[in-house]
Amino acid sequence: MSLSDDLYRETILDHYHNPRNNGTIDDATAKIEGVNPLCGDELTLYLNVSEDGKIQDVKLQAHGCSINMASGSMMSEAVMGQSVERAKEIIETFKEMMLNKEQDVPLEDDLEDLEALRGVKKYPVRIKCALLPWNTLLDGLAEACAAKK
Amino acid sequence: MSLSDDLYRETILDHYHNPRNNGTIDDATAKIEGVNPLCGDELTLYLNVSEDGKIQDVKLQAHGCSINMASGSMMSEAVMGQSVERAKEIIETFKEMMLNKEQDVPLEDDLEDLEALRGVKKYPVRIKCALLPWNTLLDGLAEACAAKK
Amino acid sequence: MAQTSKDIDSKTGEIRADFAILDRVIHGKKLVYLDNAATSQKPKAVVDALVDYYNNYNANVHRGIHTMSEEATAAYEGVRETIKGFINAVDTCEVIYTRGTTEGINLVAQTWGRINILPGDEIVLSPMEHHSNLVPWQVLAAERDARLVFLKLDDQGRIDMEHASATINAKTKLLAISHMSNVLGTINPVKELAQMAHAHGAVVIADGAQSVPHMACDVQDLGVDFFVFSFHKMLGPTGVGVLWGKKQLLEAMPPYQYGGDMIASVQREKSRYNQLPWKFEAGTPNVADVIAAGKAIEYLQTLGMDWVRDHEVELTAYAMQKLGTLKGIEIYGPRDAKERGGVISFNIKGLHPHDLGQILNESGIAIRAGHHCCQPLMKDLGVMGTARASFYIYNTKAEVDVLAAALCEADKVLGNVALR
Amino acid sequence: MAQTSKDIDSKTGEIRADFAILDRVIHGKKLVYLDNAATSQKPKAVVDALVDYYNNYNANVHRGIHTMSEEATAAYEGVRETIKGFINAVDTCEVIYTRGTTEGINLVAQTWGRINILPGDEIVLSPMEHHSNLVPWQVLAAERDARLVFLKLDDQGRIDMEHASATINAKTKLLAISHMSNVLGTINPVKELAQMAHAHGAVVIADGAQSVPHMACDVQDLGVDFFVFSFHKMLGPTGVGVLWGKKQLLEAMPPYQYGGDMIASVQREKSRYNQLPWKFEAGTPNVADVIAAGKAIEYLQTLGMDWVRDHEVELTAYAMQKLGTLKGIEIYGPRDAKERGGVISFNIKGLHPHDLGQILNESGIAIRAGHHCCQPLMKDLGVMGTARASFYIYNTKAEVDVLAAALCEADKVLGNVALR
Ligand SMILES: Cc1ncc(COP(=O)(O)O)c(C=O)c1O
Ligand SMILES: Cc1ncc(COP(=O)(O)O)c(C=O)c1O
Repeated sequence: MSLSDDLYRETILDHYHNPRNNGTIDDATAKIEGVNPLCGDELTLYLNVSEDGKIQDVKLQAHGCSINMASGSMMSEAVMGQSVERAKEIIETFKEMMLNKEQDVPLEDDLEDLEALRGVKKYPVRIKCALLPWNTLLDGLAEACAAKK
Repeated sequence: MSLSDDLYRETILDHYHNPRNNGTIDDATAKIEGVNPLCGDELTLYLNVSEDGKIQDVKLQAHGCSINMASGSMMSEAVMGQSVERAKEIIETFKEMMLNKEQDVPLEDDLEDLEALRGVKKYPVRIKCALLPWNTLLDGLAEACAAKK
Repeated sequence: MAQTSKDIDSKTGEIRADFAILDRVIHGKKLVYLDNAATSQKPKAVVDALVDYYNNYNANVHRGIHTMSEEATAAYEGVRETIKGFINAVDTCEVIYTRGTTEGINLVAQTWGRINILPGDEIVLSPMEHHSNLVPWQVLAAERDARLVFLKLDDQGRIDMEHASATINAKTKLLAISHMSNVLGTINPVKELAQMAHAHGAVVIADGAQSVPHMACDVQDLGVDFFVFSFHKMLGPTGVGVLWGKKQLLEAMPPYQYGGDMIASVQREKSRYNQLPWKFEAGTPNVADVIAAGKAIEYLQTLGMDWVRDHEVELTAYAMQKLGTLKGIEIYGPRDAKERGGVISFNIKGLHPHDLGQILNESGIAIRAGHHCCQPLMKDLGVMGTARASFYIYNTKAEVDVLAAALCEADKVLGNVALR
Repeated sequence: MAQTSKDIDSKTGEIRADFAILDRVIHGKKLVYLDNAATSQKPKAVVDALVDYYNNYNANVHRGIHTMSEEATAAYEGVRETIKGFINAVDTCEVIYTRGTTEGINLVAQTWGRINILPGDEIVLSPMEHHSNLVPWQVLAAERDARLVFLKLDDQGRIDMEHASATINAKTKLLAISHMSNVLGTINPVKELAQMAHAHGAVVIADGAQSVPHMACDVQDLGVDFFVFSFHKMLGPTGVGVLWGKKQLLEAMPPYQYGGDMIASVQREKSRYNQLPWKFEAGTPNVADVIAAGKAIEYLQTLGMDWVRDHEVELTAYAMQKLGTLKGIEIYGPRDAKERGGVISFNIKGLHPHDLGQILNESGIAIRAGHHCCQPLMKDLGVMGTARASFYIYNTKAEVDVLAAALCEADKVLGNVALR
C-alpha cells in the first residue's frame, strides 16, 4: 500500500479541493470552534437543528490539511438531514473506525462514503486531523440541544 | 602511598584524638560559627585579639571528622600569639597549599607542623574539611578587627 | 514467596552480569557498591535503550509528522502505560514526568500549595523527611502564613501513631510523609496515616523516592493524593522522575512551567493550556531518559517486586546481625528487618562517618557518610551525621562480610579503640 | 574563514560518519534529517559518554566520599568550565544547569520576575518569540499587573529598529528576545537591543535555543543579563540545558526549587541556602546528561563555531535559491542567508504543511510542519502553519536536492497545480 492508497485517495482529494457545505449559517442554532492544539488547525461549525431534532443544515469553515478538510466535508454530507440521535451514532461509528486498535470496525452501507478515510488509521498523527470535525460536531449537537431547552 | 601516609598520619591522628585549644573564651573579641553544608561539620571559633592586633587567644569547639578536627587544632597552634597580619599570611599559605592545582606550595620553616595536612590535597572531598577552620578564622579576624573600630 | 538463600544468591549472580559497573576495580579491590539509596546502578537494558534511541529514532516528540518523531512519541508516551501499571494509577493522564522527586514535590507545593494552603493551616510532616520533602513546605508555610507540625518517632525511628492521631486534626491541610526513610529505613504506615488525614479533609503527598525502587507500591491501596519518585534510584537514568496525582486534583491545579507543549492555543496576550498530563510538561521533555526509565521498570517487573523486597529483607537482616556484633556500633531505625528497607545507618564510637567512608573506599566499598539531606533528623538523633550502607538487587551477603571486615580495619587505621 | 564548497563537503562526509542514525532507512529511502531546529542528532562521542558514565562511574554527586562519587562530581562540575568557555561567561558559578530553555526562562520569570516586575511595568518582546519565551511573561504580567509590549517586524521578518528604539523606554523593565528565530531564521541584533534596554535600566534575557547550536555566542559581547539554551538542539542529550545569568542578579534572586543540594543548613522551621550555582539546582541533578552535554560542546569546539556557521550559511543560501525556483512557494524571513540561520520556513500554495510533511516522510525526509510553537507569529504571517526544513553540520547540498525533488512529487500526489 502506498501513501496515495491510504491517505491521498481520489475521494479525499476531491473533498479537499472542493469541500462540501463550506460556509456559514446566519441564524445557526449552534456555532462551535474546534482547534487542534498541536498543529493549529482550526474549524468553525454552524448547525441548524429543528424543533423535532433534525439537522436541517450544517456548514463548515475550515483551515486545515487535506485529511481535516475532507473529513469535515464528508461528515457534513453524512449527517445532513439526519436526526440528532442518528448523527451521534454516526459520530460514534466513525470514531470507532479511527480509534479501535484491535479490529477493523465495519461501516453501515449508508456510510460507505466514509470508507475513504479508513486509511488514516495507519497514520497516528493524522487521526487527530480526521477527528477534529467530528468532535466539534459532538460539541455542537450538545450546544444545539441545550439551546432548544 | 597509602591512605595512612596521606590522610591518617600519626600527627593528624594525635591532633584528632587530642585537639589543642579545645574550648571556649568567655569574653571573646569574636565568636564565629562555621559549617560545611555538604557534610554537616560544625565549628565554633573564639578569638581574643588585643588592641595592638595580636591574637592573644584562640579556642575551638568542633564536631567534625579527623581532618577537620586536626586541621583546626594545628591551626590554633600556628596562629596563637601571632599578629592579625601574620595570621592572614599563614591562612593564605595554607589555602594555597591545599588549593593550588599546578604546583606544590612550600611551607615556611615555622609552619612545618602543617606539613602533615599536605596529603589531604589528593582527596578533593576532604579539602573542604581541612579548610573549614581556616575560613572560619578569616571571618573571625574580620569581625574582630571590625569590633575594635 | 519465601526463597531459600541459595535461590536468592544464584539469581543475584545472574543479575550482576547485567551491571557492567560491578566489575569495576577501586584501589585494587572489586567495587562493593552500597550507596544505592543515593542512586542505583543501571542494567544493560537501560543503557542499551539510550543508545538505541539516539542511534535509531531520536526526534522531538508530539509535534512531528515524520516517522522518527512518531516512534519517539509512541515510546515516550508508552512509558506512561508502564508506569500506570507499575504503581496502579487509574489513568495515564495522572502520570506527570518530572526531573525527579524534588521537582515533583516543588511542583505540588508551588501549584496546589499556593492555592490551597491558607493562613493558619497546618502542614504535618514526619521528623525523618528528606530536605526535598521539608524545605518546599517551609517556604510555602512562610509564604502562606501556615504552620509546620511534626509527628513523633519512637526509639526505633517509627512514627508514634497515637501522637499522630492527635496531631492530624481539623487544622491539618496537608500531610507530607516519606514512604520509606533514606536514613532509618523505616517503612511508614502511609495507608493508615492517609486515612487519618482524609478523615479531616486533608490532602496527602507521599515521598516514594525510597519505597518505589524496593517494594510493590500501589497508589490506590495507599490511598494518597500525590506520590513522587525518581528513576535514578530504581535502575533508571538520572534526570527523570514521576509525579502521580489524582486526576481531579491535577485538573484543578494551575500549570507549573509555561512554554511549548503545555499549551492548547497561544495569542499575544493570553493562552489556553493543554490537558493532562501535558499541562505540566512544558518544553522539550527528557525523551531519551523517559524511554530508558520504562526499561528500568520492565527490568524490575521481570524480577518481581516481591522478589526484590524478599532479597533485601534477607540481606538487611543478615547485615544488621553481622554489623550488630561490632563493638561501639549504633544502628539507627527499626530492629526488625521486616519493618524497614535495605538502608542501614550507623555510627561507631570515636569514628567520624567521613573517615569511615574514606577508609572503606580504600577497600573498594562505596557507602555514604553525612547528613543524607536529613539535618533535622540528625539533630534529633544527636549526631552530626551517620555512615550509611544501602542495598539493592545485586548486593550479596559476601559483600556484607567485606563491609564488616573493612569496618574493623578502619578502626585500626584511625587509632580508635572502639572495636578492640 | 571562507572555504570552498569542496572543503565543506569532504568535512561533512567525515562528520556524518559520527552519526549512526544518518544510516537509517525510512520507507526504503535513506533518512534525510531536516528537523534540526526541533532537535539535533547526537554524535558517537556523546552517546559513548553516557555509556561510559553508566558503565564506569555512575554515582550521586557532591555528597559522596567514595571514588565514583568524586569522579562523577568532577565530571559534572567540569562541564561548567566547558560551558563557561563556550559562551564566555565570567565565572562558572553563573552557569546553572536546567532541563532546557523552557525551564531556564520559567526560572527567571518566577524568581527574578516575581520580585522585580511591578504594576505598570512593561515587558518588551518580539512577535517571533517561541511560546517558551512568551507564555511565562504573559502569566507574570497578569500576576504583577504589568504589560506586554511587542516590537515590529519588517516584511523580511527583521526587527524594525526605529520602532524598537521608541518602544523600549523608561517603562521597560525587561526585554525578552530570541537570538535566532526558530521559524524565520532571523538573527536578531541582540547586542543593539540590549544597549537600548540597558540605557533605560531594563534587564535583558536572550533565548539562545537556536543561536548557541549554530554560531559563536559570547554573553559578554552580547551584553545580555540572562541567556538560556538547550543541549538537545546542539548535539547533546535530551533533558538538559543552561541558564546563564550575571552573578549579581543571580545572587539577589530567591531559589527556584527547594530540597537537597541547594541548602547550606536545614532546621525544622527554616533553612539557609547554598551559594551559586547550586542554590538553583535542587535535588539529584541530571548527572549523565550534563556530562554528555560537555562532549557535545567539545565536538562543536573541535569543528569550530565559525565552520559551523559558514557551513550553514552556504547550505541555506543554496536551499533558498533552489527552493525559490518552485512555483507557488513562499519562503519567510530574511532573503540574505547571512542574516539568518539555517532554518527555512515555507508554504506552497494549495499544499497544507501537514500534507507536505507526510509526503516528504514517504521519501525519507524529516521536516516539521505546524506552528512551531509560534502561534502569534503564524497569525501575523496570516497562515495556519508552515513547513520547515532546518539544517545542521551533517546536512549536504545533495540533501537539499532530494528535498526539492520531493516537493515537486508532493504536489503531484496532492493533485495540486501550484508547481505545474
Ligand atoms: C527559539 C526557541 N526558544 C525556545 C525553545 C524551547 O526549547 P526547549 O523545548 O528545549 O525548552 C525552542 C525549541 O523548542 C526554540 O526554538
Ligand atoms: C526519601 C527521599 N526523598 C527525596 C529524595 C530526593 O530525590 P531526588 O534527589 O532524586 O530529587 C531522596 C533522595 O535523594 C530521598 O531519599
